[in-house]
Amino acid sequence: MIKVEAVIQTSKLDAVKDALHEIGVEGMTVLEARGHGRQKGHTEVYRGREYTVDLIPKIKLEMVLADDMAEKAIEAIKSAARTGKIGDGKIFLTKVADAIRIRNDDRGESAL
Amino acid sequence: MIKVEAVIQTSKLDAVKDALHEIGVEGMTVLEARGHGRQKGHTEVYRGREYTVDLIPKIKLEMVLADDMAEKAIEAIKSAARTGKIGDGKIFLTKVADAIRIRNDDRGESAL
Amino acid sequence: MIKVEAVIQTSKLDAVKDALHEIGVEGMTVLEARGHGRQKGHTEVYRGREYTVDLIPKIKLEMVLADDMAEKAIEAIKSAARTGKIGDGKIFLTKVADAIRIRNDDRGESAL
Amino acid sequence: MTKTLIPRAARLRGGLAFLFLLCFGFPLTLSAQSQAPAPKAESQSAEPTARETQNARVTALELQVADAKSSADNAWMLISAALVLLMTGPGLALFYGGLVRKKNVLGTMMQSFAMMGIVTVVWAIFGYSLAFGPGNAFIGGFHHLFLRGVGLAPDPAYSTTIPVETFMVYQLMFAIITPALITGAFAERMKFGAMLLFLVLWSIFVYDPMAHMVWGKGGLLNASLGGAFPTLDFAGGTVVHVTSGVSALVCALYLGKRLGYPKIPMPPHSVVLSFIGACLLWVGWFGFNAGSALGSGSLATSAFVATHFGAAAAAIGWSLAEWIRNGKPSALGAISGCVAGLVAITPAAGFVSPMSALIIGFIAGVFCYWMVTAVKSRFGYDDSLDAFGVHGAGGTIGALLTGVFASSIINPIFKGAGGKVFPSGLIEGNAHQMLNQLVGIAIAWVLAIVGTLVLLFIVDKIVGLRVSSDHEVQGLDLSQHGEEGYYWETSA
Amino acid sequence: MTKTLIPRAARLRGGLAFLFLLCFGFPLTLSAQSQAPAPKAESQSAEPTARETQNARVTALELQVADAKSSADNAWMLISAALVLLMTGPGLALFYGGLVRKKNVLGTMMQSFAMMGIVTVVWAIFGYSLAFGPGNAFIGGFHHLFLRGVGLAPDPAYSTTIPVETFMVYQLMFAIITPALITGAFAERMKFGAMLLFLVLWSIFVYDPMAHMVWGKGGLLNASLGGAFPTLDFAGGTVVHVTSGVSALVCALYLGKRLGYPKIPMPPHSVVLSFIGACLLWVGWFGFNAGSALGSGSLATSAFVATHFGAAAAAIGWSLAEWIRNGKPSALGAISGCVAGLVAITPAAGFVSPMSALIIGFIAGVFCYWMVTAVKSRFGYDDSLDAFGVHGAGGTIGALLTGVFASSIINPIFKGAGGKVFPSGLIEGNAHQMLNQLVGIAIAWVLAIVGTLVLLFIVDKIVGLRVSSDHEVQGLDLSQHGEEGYYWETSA
Amino acid sequence: MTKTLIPRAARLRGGLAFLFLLCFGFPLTLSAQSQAPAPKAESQSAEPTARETQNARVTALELQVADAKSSADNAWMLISAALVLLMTGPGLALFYGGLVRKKNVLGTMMQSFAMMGIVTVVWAIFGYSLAFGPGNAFIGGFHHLFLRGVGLAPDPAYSTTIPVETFMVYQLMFAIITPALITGAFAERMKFGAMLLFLVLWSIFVYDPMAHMVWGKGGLLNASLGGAFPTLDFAGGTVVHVTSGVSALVCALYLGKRLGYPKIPMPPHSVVLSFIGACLLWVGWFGFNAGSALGSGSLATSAFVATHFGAAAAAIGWSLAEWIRNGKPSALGAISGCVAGLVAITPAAGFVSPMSALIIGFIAGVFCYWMVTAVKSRFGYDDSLDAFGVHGAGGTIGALLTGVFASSIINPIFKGAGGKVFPSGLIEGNAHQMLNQLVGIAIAWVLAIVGTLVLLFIVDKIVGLRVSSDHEVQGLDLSQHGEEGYYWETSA
Ligand SMILES: Nc1ncnc2c1ncn2[C@@H]1O[C@H](COP(=O)(O)OP(=O)(O)O)[C@@H](O)[C@H]1O
Ligand SMILES: Nc1ncnc2c1ncn2[C@@H]1O[C@H](COP(=O)(O)OP(=O)(O)O)[C@@H](O)[C@H]1O
Ligand SMILES: Nc1ncnc2c1ncn2[C@@H]1O[C@H](COP(=O)(O)OP(=O)(O)O)[C@@H](O)[C@H]1O
Repeated sequence: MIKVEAVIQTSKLDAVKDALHEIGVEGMTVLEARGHGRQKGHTEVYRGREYTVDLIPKIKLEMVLADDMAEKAIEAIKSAARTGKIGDGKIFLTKVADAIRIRNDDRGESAL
Repeated sequence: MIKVEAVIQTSKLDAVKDALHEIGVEGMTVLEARGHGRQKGHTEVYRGREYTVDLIPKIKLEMVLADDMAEKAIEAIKSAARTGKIGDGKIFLTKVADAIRIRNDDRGESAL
Repeated sequence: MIKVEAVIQTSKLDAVKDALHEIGVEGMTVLEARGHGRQKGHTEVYRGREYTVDLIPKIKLEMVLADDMAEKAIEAIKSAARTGKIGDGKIFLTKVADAIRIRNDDRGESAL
Repeated sequence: MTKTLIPRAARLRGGLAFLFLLCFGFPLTLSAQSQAPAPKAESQSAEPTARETQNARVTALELQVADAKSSADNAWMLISAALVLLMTGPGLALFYGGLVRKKNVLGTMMQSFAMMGIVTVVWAIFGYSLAFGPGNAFIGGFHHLFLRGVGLAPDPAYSTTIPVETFMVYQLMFAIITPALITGAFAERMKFGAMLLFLVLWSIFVYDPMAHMVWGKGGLLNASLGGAFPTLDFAGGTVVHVTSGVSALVCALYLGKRLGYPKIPMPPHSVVLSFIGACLLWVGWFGFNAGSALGSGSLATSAFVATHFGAAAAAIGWSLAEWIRNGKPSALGAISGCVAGLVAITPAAGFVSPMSALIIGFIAGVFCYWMVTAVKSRFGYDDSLDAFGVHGAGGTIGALLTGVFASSIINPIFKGAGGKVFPSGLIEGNAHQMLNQLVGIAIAWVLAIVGTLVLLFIVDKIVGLRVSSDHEVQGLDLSQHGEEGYYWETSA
Repeated sequence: MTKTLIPRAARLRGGLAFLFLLCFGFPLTLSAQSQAPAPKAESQSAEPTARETQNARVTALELQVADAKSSADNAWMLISAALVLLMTGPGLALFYGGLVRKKNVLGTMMQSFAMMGIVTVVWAIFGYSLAFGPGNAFIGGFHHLFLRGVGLAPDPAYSTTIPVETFMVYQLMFAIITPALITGAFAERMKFGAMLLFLVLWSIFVYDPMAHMVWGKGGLLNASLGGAFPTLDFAGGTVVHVTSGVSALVCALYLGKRLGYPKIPMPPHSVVLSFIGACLLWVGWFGFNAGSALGSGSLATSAFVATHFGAAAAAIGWSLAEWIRNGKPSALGAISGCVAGLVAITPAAGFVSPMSALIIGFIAGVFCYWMVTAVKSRFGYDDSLDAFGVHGAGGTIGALLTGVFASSIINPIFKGAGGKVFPSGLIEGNAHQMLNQLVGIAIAWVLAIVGTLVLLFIVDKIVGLRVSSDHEVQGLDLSQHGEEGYYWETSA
Repeated sequence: MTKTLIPRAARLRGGLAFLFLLCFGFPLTLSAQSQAPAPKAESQSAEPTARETQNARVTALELQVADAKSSADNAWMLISAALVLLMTGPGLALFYGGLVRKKNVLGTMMQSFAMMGIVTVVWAIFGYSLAFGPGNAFIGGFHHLFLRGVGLAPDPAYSTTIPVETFMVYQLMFAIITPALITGAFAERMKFGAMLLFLVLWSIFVYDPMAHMVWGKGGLLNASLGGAFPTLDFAGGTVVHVTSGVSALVCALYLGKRLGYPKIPMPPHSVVLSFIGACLLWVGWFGFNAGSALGSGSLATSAFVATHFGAAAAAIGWSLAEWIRNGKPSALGAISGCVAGLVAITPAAGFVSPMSALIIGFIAGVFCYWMVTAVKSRFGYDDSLDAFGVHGAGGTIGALLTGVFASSIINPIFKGAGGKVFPSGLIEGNAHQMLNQLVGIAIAWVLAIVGTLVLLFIVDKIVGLRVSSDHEVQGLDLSQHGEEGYYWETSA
């Protein structure tokens, strides 16, 4: 099994979710995050004091998939999340040793 | 070392924490998350506009453990977090290459 | 590629970010977290009812790096995040199978 | 005639219909008000002699003076009514809303807001009539059904200077907040529909009689209109706080604890909201207490000062107690203290001196702190937001201390033949008054306990009181109202 | 003279300069006020005979009575003015601010707040003069430029008891909130600069004329000063709500939908904030409606009671409709309902009986619910915060129902020779009044539509109305104001 | 007698005991109030002749008129007092609370709230007596200890129409907010206990004398009661804002910067809260300034209008400056501007024309913007929430401009023999007044600097001013009060 972690623009969550549904990926966990990278932040001014905000709100998606689903998911995410602008985000893949469904004792791929 | 990631019902955090204490698991990191899966969401209506909320608040637990602790931890989490209803969540296992304690230079299992 | 996950004191985020910049680590994702471990929590009293808060606000940093950067990053984080007090946090290392840049189809280290 | 019309219609069409029916009721109310022209200045003068002219001028003046005085008092009473509404919404709604968990914030605020709507309609139809209309020693009648006869002339029984319609709407604001106070006891676990039904019945069967007994014409406990047991209650220590607070305790016991209480921590989701609410309560309470002078004369000043002093001293009392016991004074403690003081000074304001107000407030602050900490945990009931600990306890001690500190110099309420002023309170030598206060308190307690038990039982049978445990876990906002208090996600 | 001075200067120095110029304007305004000494009591007595002394005393009394009456009414009008300001800030700002997404909260609140600043200055320079100064049937003139002649004596055309300066500042508060109401229609997508320019022009070219027609001396629709088509509008159903609500619809159509509407869910980021705002609107509205009696006599009481009853019944109406249709009444629904009721009762308060107010409110609650749900989704325009659905619809139905329920017993507005009182509304038999109401409503609709279209077109050409799509995605707070509403991160 | 009793008792029992002691003090205060029956109407007539009857009627009328006027003014003063309390809680508490980091929100709000409690008690015991009791040119005495002699009759020195007890409680509200304003300077780093001790001492040794000098009988700077250097300060530009603002600067310098300032960004955790606070400050300020007319006559109207105009113009001034300098006007800027304008107009309201108010406000807005940006960063002190930049700077410039724009037509304060009116301000030709204004300002600055330094030194020695750096990092909410402002976690 593979864990796909994707950091995307906050405004793209709905689009990505839909894209994943279409290829049959139902299970996922979503986290609010802030990102730092090539994308420049913005400055805010409070009573003359200027702050450069270089941590930009992002959405982090995590989904554990059967190996053969990984590439499909990556494609779906890419096409749905891409705006072409710096800051579109990243996808990372990691091997997962095992998965357990808490509700029943399903293990492995059947737990996804 | 193994990283145990568990996504659970928000109301089960305290129970799971206690269960882990009992088997001697102290260190863990908790994240607020929203989950998507088999569990159906709910609908909300604002001035006649209906929204289907299919991202349900969940708690994500992360703990890195010595290999021999993993199974014990899984058992503890399962028994404490289980309600039997769809949405109870998942547990994922990943191998961890190394761990460092920031306070002192402990590395490996002694850093946990 | 290696994923470096660091859980640090909330007040150390800026320092760590700067330290990482200096060694050329730009890309990272930041998450608000709560931690549990050796560090004792505190108690709060609301109308006579006492609560022990044993989940302490922490910041979780995630960055995927080329293998040769990992050690440098660990050093930078340690020196910047260390106060010497219990609760300074941990760093975990995990192997990453692949990385994709959503904006263009960069893969692998070139995507970082 | 309307009297007979209504029930039938109600039977026929059910809850929704009655509002339209009011159409028929409304010509009556008009003709009623026609009996009530506002005082107007006039000056007739037919070929006047000097004296006649002057007579005319003086007569005109007398009307104009009455008009000016009426305008002055009316201005104060209208703003006071607005202030008392401010206490319920947003005041109390925020105070309570901040104390619950995030998932219940809207449900909790809705409970107060609903009273602003439904109690108003009930009051207009017959509530006011039951509380302040002519009747017996325990309850008014249906004389003022649909506010018939409640027009723009004063009702001398209550005030000679303001339109009785002003009095009606001012009293309505009290009728609104009183049931809302109870909601603190069953927070986070009661069905919205059941809550509505219960509190409407409660306001009819508990509040209206109590208000009539203490403030209504011929009321059993009415101190200014010669009741059998003249109880001193300037602005509602017994009528508002004892009744609601004691009923709250009954509710807490009847409904039982919240799931997981006391094991699971349930800290306030936003003391900040509660803080805003408490401050608005403090400010609004000036309308509540000083407005109860029913005019802006010096009695209003006395009540205003006592109110402020009581709140301040109680905030200090509670904070000191907390500081000594926990080593830290908390913001939640300070605001809870000020509310406790405001509750306790409510019956006393307008009867006691500023210094007495400081003492009453301080005592109430410490006493209520002890009630919501020691006593509550001792007995283990889940009075979730301490409606009893603050309002029941504070109202009771306040009513007692009113009997102790009431001063005939501040307010010569007991007069004999030839205007001879009798002492008011214990310190002045009127020990007997303590008895009257006890009678008033006792009646309030009994009425509240019995009434609440019966009504809870009935409502429980009809619709059931508690939400399902699933709904309780999910929270009232989603389960009862299908909405959420906050959307913090950045993905919108 | 000032008249000629100003424009030239303006031409010369541009926007910023004019404020300093006022220095030159200000001696004039002083001399103006010098014509207006406040009534003072005096008592002359030169070797008095008994009669003379008494004459003197009576004369003195007459002045003192006038003074007392004036103080009473003035107290009420000043607090009413404060209450109406409270409606805009924080009331409306919170009501709207809570309904938008987190990233737009400050931008939305700023739109209301900006009106508190800029409309005030415009009003002082010529706005008041255009609305309430002498002029023709459609608009006032520049007689009161720089508030010249607006001093501390009453202007009998408007009130004989309060300083006209009080009247001026009270009316200013209306001029502030009216344009602010429109902002609900173009929320989350309009440039701050464009919004400023548009609303300032709107207040000059739409609000001022409408206010003049309905309330100004010689106004076409003025019912109390003998206008050609006497329209009953006690506190601004047409002037405030129809104009702003209809203009809001035009704005929504002209600017188009928000990005992703209606596909992307855009739930309120904090119904809690909106709840606070709605409660403050309710409380403030007492100043809005009862203050429109321009004194604290019994008419103020009528208006006060009608206001409260209308709000309560409408909250129930909307909630019931929602309960029936969705199975759950929501907090957002209840507060939206109370606002709808307050809107609808605005023209009627001061003309109708309490019972009629209940009916009007209930109808308005149900009607506006239907407008913002069925109608809006049917036509699919993005009136983002329902400024039209609540204010346009509520104001229109309220103005109509005023014609139906207006009662000469509550307010004998139509008088004949020898003070003979004529019927006011339809139910009393004055069917003709419905026509006048329709005329008033029609004029408000036309003026709002035409005026708004023209002004939007102009502003669009000059500065452009909408923010770029990048800025819309980023949110108004960052793109327009360079700040964020909340910093929840723990890392600070 | 009480005088001697108190200190001993205090010595004996310490802080807590004194409240109970008041029991002994309280009979005294009663007998005091007994000297003060409220004006009542009566009509005696023993076998009357026509004339006698009329005499009686006229006499009765004279009393009734006085009563009506008193009721009118009292209504306004009571609501004004409530509005000024609203400024502190929740107004200022929210304004400041929103500007700090999340971890300090309760601690910051508590600093304001604590003043509502403790200053009230001190004021009741001797504070009022020190400020407004008879004494010398610099401070009152202990004549009114325990409010002895502060009853329900007017004190002609301050007002002939309202009970002096109303005056006392109204002034109390000023005494509460003034020290609370200072807390903005040492936000996020001062021990709660030290803050309490310091501010109580400050209110005794800095505020009370200053209030006495400017407003008290025989005060050195009292313009209406013939002080040596008549300083025009209608509502507290020097007494409230200069003293608190300058003391704030001293505190900021004495305590030093917050950890990490200015390196670490410390943005406001919720501009939304600050926005609510600012709006409530604006509304409450009407009570602050217009209430300072001590009645609801036309002078109140003048002050009310000036207040509103000053706030509006200043919001525009600050926003324009920001717009020009940063390219964007911010919500925080707009609300800061309105507060700056309210501060600057405080001494001027009631002396200046509406147009002058616009000018004063605009200048203050721009000036304060420059102070909190350019000047502050130039010198690098950490006046965390700009208590000095807004109140110190705004109060000073306001006091100066009062001397410039004060107009004898708005308020003929300087009168000669036979009521001849002398010019008030510079523009009217009274250049000398600028000198008096400077004297007043200078005294306020010196008193504030010296007093604050001494008191900080003492308190620092006794309990220490700053929290430990661990506590500062943890935040005041947890370290000082053992609670948190928000619980957003879903796991509850
Ligand atoms: N090496 C990395 N490790 C973890 N997260 C990263 C890394 N690089 C980028 N990110 C995440 O991806 C987001 C977008 O990256 P950025 O470099 O700004 O744009 P792009 O992905 O288009 O090059 C960042 O905000 C951050 O959250
Ligand atoms: N494949 C997955 N990868 C990551 N998280 C998942 C995955 N499947 C489910 N989850 C998480 O587990 C939660 C519960 O899963 P769900 O399918 O709803 O119920 P159950 O686990 O009982 O089958 C989801 O809300 C989501 O947060
Ligand atoms: N085994 C673990 N797995 C995941 N996170 C951990 C683990 N142990 C500690 N942490 C995180 O590190 C933080 C600090 O750990 P703690 O034991 O309190 O102090 P220290 O790291 O100095 O020993 C914790 O709050 C928690 O967030």
